[in-house]
Amino acid sequence: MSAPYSPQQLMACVLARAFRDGEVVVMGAVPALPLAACRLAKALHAPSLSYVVGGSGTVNPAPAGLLSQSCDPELRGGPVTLPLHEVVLLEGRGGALDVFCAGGLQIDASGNCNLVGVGDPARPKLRGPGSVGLPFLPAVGRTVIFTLAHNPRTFVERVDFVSGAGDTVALVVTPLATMEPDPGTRRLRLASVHPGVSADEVRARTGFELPVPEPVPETPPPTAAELAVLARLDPAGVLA
Amino acid sequence: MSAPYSPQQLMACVLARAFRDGEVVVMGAVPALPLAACRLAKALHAPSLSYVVGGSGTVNPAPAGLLSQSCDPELRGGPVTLPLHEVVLLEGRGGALDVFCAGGLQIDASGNCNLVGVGDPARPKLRGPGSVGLPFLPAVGRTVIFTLAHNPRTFVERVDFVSGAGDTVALVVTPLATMEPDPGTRRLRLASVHPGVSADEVRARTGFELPVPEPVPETPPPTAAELAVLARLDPAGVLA
Amino acid sequence: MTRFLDPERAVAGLVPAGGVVAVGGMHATAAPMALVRELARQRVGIGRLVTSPSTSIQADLLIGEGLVEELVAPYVGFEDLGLAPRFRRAVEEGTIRLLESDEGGLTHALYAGAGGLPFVPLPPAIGRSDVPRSCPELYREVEDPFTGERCWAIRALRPDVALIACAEADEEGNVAFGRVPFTDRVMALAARALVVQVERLVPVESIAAREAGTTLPAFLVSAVVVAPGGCAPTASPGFYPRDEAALRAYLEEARL
Amino acid sequence: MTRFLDPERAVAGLVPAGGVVAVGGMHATAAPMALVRELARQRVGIGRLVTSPSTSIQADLLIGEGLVEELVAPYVGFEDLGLAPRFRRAVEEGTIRLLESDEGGLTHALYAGAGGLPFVPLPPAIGRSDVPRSCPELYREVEDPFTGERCWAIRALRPDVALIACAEADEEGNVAFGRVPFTDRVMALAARALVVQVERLVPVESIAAREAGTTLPAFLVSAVVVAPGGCAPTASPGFYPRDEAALRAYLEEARL
Repeated sequence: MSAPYSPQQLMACVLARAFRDGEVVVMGAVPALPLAACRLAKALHAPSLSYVVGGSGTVNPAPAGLLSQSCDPELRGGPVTLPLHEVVLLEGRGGALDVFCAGGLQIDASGNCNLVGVGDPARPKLRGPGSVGLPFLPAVGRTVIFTLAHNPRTFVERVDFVSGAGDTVALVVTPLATMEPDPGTRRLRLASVHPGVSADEVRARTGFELPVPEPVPETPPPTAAELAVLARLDPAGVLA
Repeated sequence: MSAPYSPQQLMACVLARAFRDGEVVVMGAVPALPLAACRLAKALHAPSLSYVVGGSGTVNPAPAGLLSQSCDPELRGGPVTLPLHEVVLLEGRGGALDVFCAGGLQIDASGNCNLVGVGDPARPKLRGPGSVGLPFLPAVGRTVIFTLAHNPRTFVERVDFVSGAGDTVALVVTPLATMEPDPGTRRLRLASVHPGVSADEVRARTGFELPVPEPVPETPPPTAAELAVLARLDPAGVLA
Repeated sequence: MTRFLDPERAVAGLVPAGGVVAVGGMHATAAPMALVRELARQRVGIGRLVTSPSTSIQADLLIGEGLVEELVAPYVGFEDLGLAPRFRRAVEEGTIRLLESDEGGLTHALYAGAGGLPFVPLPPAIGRSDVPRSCPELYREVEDPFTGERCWAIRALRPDVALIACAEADEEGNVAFGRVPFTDRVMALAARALVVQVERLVPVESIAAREAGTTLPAFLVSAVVVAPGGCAPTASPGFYPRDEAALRAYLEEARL
Repeated sequence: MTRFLDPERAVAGLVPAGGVVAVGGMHATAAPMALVRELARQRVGIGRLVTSPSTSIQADLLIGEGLVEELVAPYVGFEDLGLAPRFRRAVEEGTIRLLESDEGGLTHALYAGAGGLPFVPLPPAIGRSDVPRSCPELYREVEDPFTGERCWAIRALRPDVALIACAEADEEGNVAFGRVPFTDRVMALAARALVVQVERLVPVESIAAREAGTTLPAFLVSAVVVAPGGCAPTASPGFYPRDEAALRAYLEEARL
């Protein structure tokens, strides 16, 4: 029997489990979910994990709650802050940062992310914020993609604009399921469905042809220990 | 009647008079003399002068005495320190720094400076420290050269290696005289002899053909005000 | 010499009409809003607006006023509060010339501007994205003279003026960031003129007590504008948080 | 994860024989002499020694021991105390391969190494000196793809390991410079491994109280070596000045 949990809490757990001890994780805008995941991993199985929060450059901040702004002054809690300029250097260099947490308005079958917009980039139907740091994705060890929007508009066969290439994508986490690249084709395939979700539902809400393993693994639900840590990290219930 | 003064005190005065209010001066290794000149200028006629001391990046330091090390921890006295990395940027950019105080093992008729060595650079008779920041000289507003060695080995027709090009040289100051470029040919010519020095002596101790104006101006000796400030800045008598 | 000016005189005296203007602050933190609002008030046309790697209301407001001809901004948005409505509309309706760019490219382009480097080659990864090939104005291919390989390069950016917000200035015009610098330092070094908006004046000893690399010398600062509260509705670290209600109100109006 | 090691283990474990080794500190300030002396003691051959823009005993000593095959150092000397005797002799006698370089080029080359940039074009001024054309290993001409003009570029430098001296570390391995950084930050970022020699350990709160950009996170620090007095005879800002008598004694012996 497991306690009740929200889709975002499960996603935080799935992300956390993907981080290994001693690794360095970097995250971008709207950091609440990856921030929760990093702190969860550090609390439970990866005490030497390091994480860098977005534009602020703060390393291992431990604010009183989960923050949704990547440059929130409350992020000062970490022992060290790197000027963003130096984070940019390390992102391009390779070898220093192990995991990049990314997302997109569109995510395609090859794991490419698009933050530029929908439609012809020169005259888009929907203009997104822009590519920010995603073009350097292939220089970082591996990419973990998360999105709260699992629908055919987000998961498309081919993005309208490649902000960040999917070359190093290792995991995609949504409120319904997890995906991973097929080692042979590098196309995304279903890795697990979250408890209560069917593979058919995931396929119906994915805009590209999604290979499904047989049998379909179920994502392990949050453990009591994970939920206890999340409750402590997120007193305001940002992920609830 | 003027008070007694040392050659280096006179040189400090000559340098100081070359700095204009509001300018930014940058100096390199062994900064005692240009440091004295900047502080003297700031005290007397250029209250808004700024100066950056060598590798330390300290701006307007006012230590208790004149220091001979460009990275001396005692240089912290200034209100601001720029990381050397940023000083390097500003040197290359142009427009930010007005005067570069330079020198050399060899200085030639075109104002080129050589800090690399004497003889064939591949197998020099004398190896100097190296070119450091001199290659960026032409990017800074103007160059002021100072040297304590006025002799035919230092002042040569053509340097064996161009560490810093003389394109922007405006003034050369030695213990004997001052030189300036001829606006037409850009070759150095005698500008003034220090009190008690003859033009013939300067020519004899200069290794290139040095045009001499007729009549030869005499360098104005230090004023009582200048000497009073120098005495205050240099209690240990580094310039004495 | 640094001048102490009010926002009106600083903008009138130091921001050339039709020029390249850089505006600092990342997301909704440390945006020099007192200066940005003054740009809007005086209706200063901006030939090219250059922002931090991630910008927000400081760009959206100027775009919404129709003052921005060309934009270099790798991210314009409001994070958890949503997309940037006026930026979005301007791009979708084609009323602005957007130069597609990326965080690393922009940062290195400002580094190049600060250092007198004509351009900067970028890490090979950039070629895997569509950014460089969609903006030949900023990105071109170049042959590495050491390896013979082709790589993407970005052109140096040299703003006519940079507007940034710092915590403090002293009476000589030295300033202290008093916060995470983001990329505002390199933006400041790259610009031909620099206007720094501060929360307060402090004695020179207070600036001198700061560590190396956390302050800027007066000789780089064209003008100091003392504007307490001048970052609002964005946050000013150490002084006040972002004003979420004001930002929501802005967004509501901007979406109309 | 950062390891806490004594100089012997740090050098044995992290400095590869024949590798590219960067040594920080400018002139006679903040040289990591405890590590440098250990390199000499273990007689570690250095394939290429990369220094700060101006270096002193930290390079001269290793050169004098015959350990340095190739050298990238824009200035080796002792300022007011004179030339660097062992460096001078090695160059004059041709027993070292000196790659002529300059302060700006070296700094930008480390920036390139830190950022994954293959090379960096330099300001046009550099072409007026003899430095770039005397070292094709480091400097080559390239065509600016935006203007079509030729300019000099420097190759990225990526040391196998950097050795620097900072004031303090905490038990997690975060370090605080506690001094003017010179170019030691970019040297640290460019290196594949980083060994930081510190004067003392402090609580993590002490590092956290420092301003952004004056510290380095543990994840960049391969090893911390606690070596009180370990910069001597060079200065350790905040701890002790340079030991002029010891430097003079070194020079006297080195000149023999």
